[in-house]
Amino acid sequence: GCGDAKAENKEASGAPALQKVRVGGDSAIFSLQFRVAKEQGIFEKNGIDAEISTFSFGIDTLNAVLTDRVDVGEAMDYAALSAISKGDLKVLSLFNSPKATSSKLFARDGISKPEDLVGKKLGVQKGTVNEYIWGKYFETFHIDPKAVTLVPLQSTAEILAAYDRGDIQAAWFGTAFFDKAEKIKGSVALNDQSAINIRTKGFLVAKGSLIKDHPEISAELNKSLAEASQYIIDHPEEAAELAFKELKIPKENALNEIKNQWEFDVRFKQEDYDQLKEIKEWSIANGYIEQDFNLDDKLALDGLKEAFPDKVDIK
Amino acid sequence: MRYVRKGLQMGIVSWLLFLILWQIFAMNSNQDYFPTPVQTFRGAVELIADNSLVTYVFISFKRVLLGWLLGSLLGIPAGLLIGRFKWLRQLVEPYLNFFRFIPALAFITLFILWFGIGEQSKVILIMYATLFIVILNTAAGVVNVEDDKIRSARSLGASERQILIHVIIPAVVPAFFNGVRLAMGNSFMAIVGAEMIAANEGVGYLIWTSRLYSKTDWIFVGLLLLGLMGFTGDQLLRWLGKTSLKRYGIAKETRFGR
Amino acid sequence: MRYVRKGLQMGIVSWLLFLILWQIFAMNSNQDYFPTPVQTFRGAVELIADNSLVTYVFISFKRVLLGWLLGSLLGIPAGLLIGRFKWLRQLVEPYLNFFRFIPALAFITLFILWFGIGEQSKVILIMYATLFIVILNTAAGVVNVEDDKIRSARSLGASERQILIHVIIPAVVPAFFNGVRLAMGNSFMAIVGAEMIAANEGVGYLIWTSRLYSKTDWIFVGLLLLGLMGFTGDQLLRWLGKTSLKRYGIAKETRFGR
Amino acid sequence: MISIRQLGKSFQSGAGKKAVRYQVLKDVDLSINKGEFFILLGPSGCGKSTLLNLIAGFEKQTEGELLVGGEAVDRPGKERAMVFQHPDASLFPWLNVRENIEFGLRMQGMRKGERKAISDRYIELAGLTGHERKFPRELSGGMKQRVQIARVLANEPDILLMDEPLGALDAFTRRVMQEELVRIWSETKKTIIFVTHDIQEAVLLGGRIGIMSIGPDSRVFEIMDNRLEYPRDLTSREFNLIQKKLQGIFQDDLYFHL
Amino acid sequence: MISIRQLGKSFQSGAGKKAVRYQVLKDVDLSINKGEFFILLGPSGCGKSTLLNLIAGFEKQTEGELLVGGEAVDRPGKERAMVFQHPDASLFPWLNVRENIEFGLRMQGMRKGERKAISDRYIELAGLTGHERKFPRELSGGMKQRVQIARVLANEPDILLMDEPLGALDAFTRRVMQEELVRIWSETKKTIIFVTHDIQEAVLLGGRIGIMSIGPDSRVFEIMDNRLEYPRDLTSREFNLIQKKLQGIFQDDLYFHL
Ligand SMILES: Nc1ncnc2c1ncn2[C@@H]1O[C@H](COP(=O)(O)OP(=O)(O)OP(=O)(O)O)[C@@H](O)[C@H]1O
Ligand SMILES: Nc1ncnc2c1ncn2[C@@H]1O[C@H](COP(=O)(O)OP(=O)(O)OP(=O)(O)O)[C@@H](O)[C@H]1O
Ligand SMILES: [Mg+2]
Ligand SMILES: [Mg+2]
Repeated sequence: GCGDAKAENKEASGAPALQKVRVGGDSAIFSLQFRVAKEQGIFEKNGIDAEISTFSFGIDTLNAVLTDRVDVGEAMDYAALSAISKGDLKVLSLFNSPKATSSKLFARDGISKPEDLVGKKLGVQKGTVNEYIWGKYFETFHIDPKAVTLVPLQSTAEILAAYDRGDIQAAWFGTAFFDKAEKIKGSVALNDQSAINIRTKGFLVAKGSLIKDHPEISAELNKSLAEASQYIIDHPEEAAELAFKELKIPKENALNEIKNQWEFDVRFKQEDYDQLKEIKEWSIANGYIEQDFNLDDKLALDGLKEAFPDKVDIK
Repeated sequence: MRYVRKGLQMGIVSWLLFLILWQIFAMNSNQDYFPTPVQTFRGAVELIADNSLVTYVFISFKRVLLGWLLGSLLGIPAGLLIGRFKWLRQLVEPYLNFFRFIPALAFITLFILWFGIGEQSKVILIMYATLFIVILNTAAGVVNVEDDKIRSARSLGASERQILIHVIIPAVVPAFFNGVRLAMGNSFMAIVGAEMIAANEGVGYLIWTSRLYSKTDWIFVGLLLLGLMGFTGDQLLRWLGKTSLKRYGIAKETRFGR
Repeated sequence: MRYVRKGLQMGIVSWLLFLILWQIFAMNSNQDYFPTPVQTFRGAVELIADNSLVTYVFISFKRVLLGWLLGSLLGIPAGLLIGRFKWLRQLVEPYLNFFRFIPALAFITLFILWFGIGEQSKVILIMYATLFIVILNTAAGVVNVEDDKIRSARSLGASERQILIHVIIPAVVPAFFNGVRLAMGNSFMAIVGAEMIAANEGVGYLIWTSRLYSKTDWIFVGLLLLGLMGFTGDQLLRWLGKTSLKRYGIAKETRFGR
Repeated sequence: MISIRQLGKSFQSGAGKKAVRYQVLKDVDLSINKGEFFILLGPSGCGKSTLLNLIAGFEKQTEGELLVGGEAVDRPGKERAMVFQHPDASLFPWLNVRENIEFGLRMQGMRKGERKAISDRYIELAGLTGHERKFPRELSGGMKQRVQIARVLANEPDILLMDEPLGALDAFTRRVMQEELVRIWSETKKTIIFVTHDIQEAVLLGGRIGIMSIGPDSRVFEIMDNRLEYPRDLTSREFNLIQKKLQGIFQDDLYFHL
Repeated sequence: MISIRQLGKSFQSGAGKKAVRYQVLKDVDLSINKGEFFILLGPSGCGKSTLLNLIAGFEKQTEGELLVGGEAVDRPGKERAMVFQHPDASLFPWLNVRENIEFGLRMQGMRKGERKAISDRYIELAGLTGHERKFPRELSGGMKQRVQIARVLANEPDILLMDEPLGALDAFTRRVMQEELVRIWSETKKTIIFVTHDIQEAVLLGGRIGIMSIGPDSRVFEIMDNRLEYPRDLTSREFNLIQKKLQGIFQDDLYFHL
């Protein structure tokens, strides 16, 4: 499309040949590293001229990659898999993941153990990793998915509202919502994600052709994100300020999330691979992914390996 | 008879042309994102096979119908009163011209909070989307009733109440018929938003989830269904208007079209 | 003068009443979901402080204006032609009454696909949302031009082209003015959708992101901004109509309201 | 009954810099007694309809005083019924001929049988037999006017304001209506104010004939008494004398320089 | 020029089971030569306007043949100009008096200066001096009609179809317009078909006078030649003779049983 044409022009004219990359980020802290890397000139330093577009969810950024509207996107494992099953996408690294404690399952109306969920209404954000977490949760606690009602809602605000009213009896909330969820009468935190022994992970995904034509981009991107991670850890206040400025995330929420919810770390380990594989299997088994594919074909870890040899360990 | 047949032919011509253009267009695009009529048809068959298509259409139609009906039933008397009483008009008009620009979509969170995640909030959302356009059209109709009609009714001894019932209402029928038809368009706009709320079923839900999973053919099925439902509803409404409201001059309003 | 003053008073009364009702209502609700006017005001101040509020309003308004203008510029001539030529009407009408029920919102994914994630797809989405209502109103206006006017123009020696320019267009001005006003409402419905999916600026985005973090006061700021922008745009349009299109009978159209 | 003193009426045409004021009536002095058959005679455009509208309370004078039954007229009242110069705006298009004529009776709660008896009579009188079930748009110009007259006569108001009611009728129908009017007036002693530009008609009907000067600044500059017995003989010497006298006034050059 | 054979026209009123057909015209035979001043005389509702509409090509006959200049009439043509019975629908409300009168000239591309010279003349003739800048809604009933006549006369069409054009005018204005009509006709030898219900007017103007029977099934049952020299003297013996003869026809009981 027209984006490509523009990219080439810039390439030709710029003397210090910066690589133009169109990046899609979601509108939460998940994409903070991108924003920091851009604002702090980290991308530029690594030879990348990044143009960031914002979408609602990670899955939207991958859809944009699929349709060639951006070159690079981000998504949690579950959404990432559903997208890479559809087109020529490559996973470049795991770059940001929520801590296990960052997401808690709250329940109300006297529910005190997982088994009590049977027959209840539960809030879910469809198409996001939230859907997988529930699936996994049912598996772990031997709850028949047919014995509960999953109520799809669009964003956490709606989930909270429905939960507050008692229209749903349980839902997962992120750190930003712990206070509000706790305040609701009869509401208790049942579990966090450690109970089901998974941690959702955020992956950096790029258009396959981009990596094929410009293999160096992967290393540059990963270096930038790693550097941005360090910056965020060192300067949480500034990063939160940026989150407010760029994304209109309330500053206190941003700070809270930076400190407590996210682990900014660029890597790709065996456990990460295993988890992707497991989710893939699960998605196929549950019909969320129609076409099986070879996961290894979808990985392009050379760039990461080149930048941080010790951060990649995979057979 | 000749007209009926000709009109029919014309309709068929239109749709054939449409299918052909679609096919050509789709064949020249990436079909993952722009399915051809055939692919869309296959998508529809999938959905029909597990019975969800018919259920979805039925459910969405019910919601639209209910919300639209409530909106109209509320909007018509409100519009009549607002059009009739100048002080009320002056009081209420700023709100009307303010709220009509706040789309139903922006209210989703609040509506869940106030009305829950059940049918209620969906129907109310659709009602909200139809309400303003019906009120505005009706009120404008009332304001534009020819003075001479009201004057002669009054000098023929009609009371204010009788003027409302026997002059204003009949004279306004075309205006509110028009409003109600336009409002139906808005209902369909709202159903897509409404079914993003906590819905497990419905055409809006189909489009929404298909979007998340990038099932473009299903998105297309959803779009076509919305169009078809709207088209059918509109034709029904027009037919009703033509037959039962004929003496109020609806024929003229529906003259645009077959 | 007296009327102006009185109207103004009435306007102020309306808004004061509104604020009071809001305050009472909010105080009796959970303020996490329903902030009071004061809380909303504070939220607005936060956003004004870092300049984003003004930028957002500006950006959204620009999008709405552009899309709406394009939609109107496209819709008016299309409506004129469709109204004027019966064969064209018969050919195109099925589409019109089909697509007008497929809401812009449902097209978001496809529009991003076709037109990218930049301004283009947003503006086109808004254009789409305004197009049909403008076409329909204009075409209906054309169809309803009194026969006697066209007949006398023809017997006074006007060519078909002249009839279009000197009779149909002036006679249709009130109808398309009305269409254009209604369409503005639809633009605001579309902007929220457009800015939800791919944008990091604009009032629609503000509402969306505030939802992610349940910042209800900011949601309210967004809602109020939409209302205000719409209200302002509408008043502007009405004023324009009243002053520059007076001789075409717009005054009557805008008679509903001040 | 009706007392008019120093009455004036002006219209503003255009707005802003281009505004022009037209003084239509100026210094009109007139009093009309209960039970009078008063004729307003004057050339086209002199202000006859305007004066009638003022008496009816449809418009507000800009100067002077206008009392009906001792009270200032500020709004239409059911004791004053108007037959408009153009029937199009005042007939109810959703009612057929019979229903239009029965409208006033129905408003007063008269039962169907009674209503039918009365409307039958007026339908015959107005020569509308056989057309009872036609709607106004299906009538000829003269027929519409006859419906309007029949509707008002059937209702027997205290004061009848008639604006060139018989202008559009052929000689025969006209004669029938004139006779009926005289009959009704002599039987019921209603007050009738009858506008015409036909001198013969003026002499045939009127007890007093008010002659208006050419506009602008029109006024009733002479009132002629006409004490001829009813029914009047068009061929009688006295009749022709009065007619000649009136013609003399209008042919006088002086009239054009009043 | 105009040749009418076995012409019939019926209207359907109502639909479905309640439908009634009214046969308005039946077996009308008439031919009118180029340059004739032809009068159509008949009582209200007999079908005069209907016949004129057929000749103008505004409606289609249901039976028989209607040729103008040897060709079947199937649509309005610019050689046939109509002065409508009611001017409201045919005047252009967005043009003022002068602009309305100049409309035809402007369409033919005449320059401003020339146009003004012509319109000035007709404005004076129609007694509209001083009202040039008024818009139709600001005119009296008679003034609107005068604008319509002036507009058509200024345009000098080949065939003038005039439907009771002078009915709403006072005697004086009427006389002026009649004289002007005769003058224009004698100078330019246009064909004029003039509908009236006024016998004196018929005799004053017409070369031949076609008398229509009372509807339904109306036809032109007699054509009277009138060879009097123009300008005609209302008081001459010959004039009165013809007038009497015509009156005789309408007063004859036989007429009502034709
Ligand atoms: N709304 C208006 N604005 C400006 N002028 C007006 C308006 N209404 C009426 N007039 C003017 O007032 C004058 C008198 O009009 P009116 O209708 O009373 O005349 P009339 O005596 O009834 O004439 P006719 O016999 O032709 O009906 C006219 O010159 C007309 O142009
Ligand atoms: N659309 C219609 N539907 C049914 N009947 C109609 C329609 N148009 C006209 N008519 C009937 O045709 C007859 C003749 O009407 P037309 O207007 O030609 O009369 P006219 O001679 O011009 O009378 P007038 O002198 O009152 O204008 C009337 O009886 C009328 O009711
Ligand atoms: Mg008048
Ligand atoms: Mg007629």
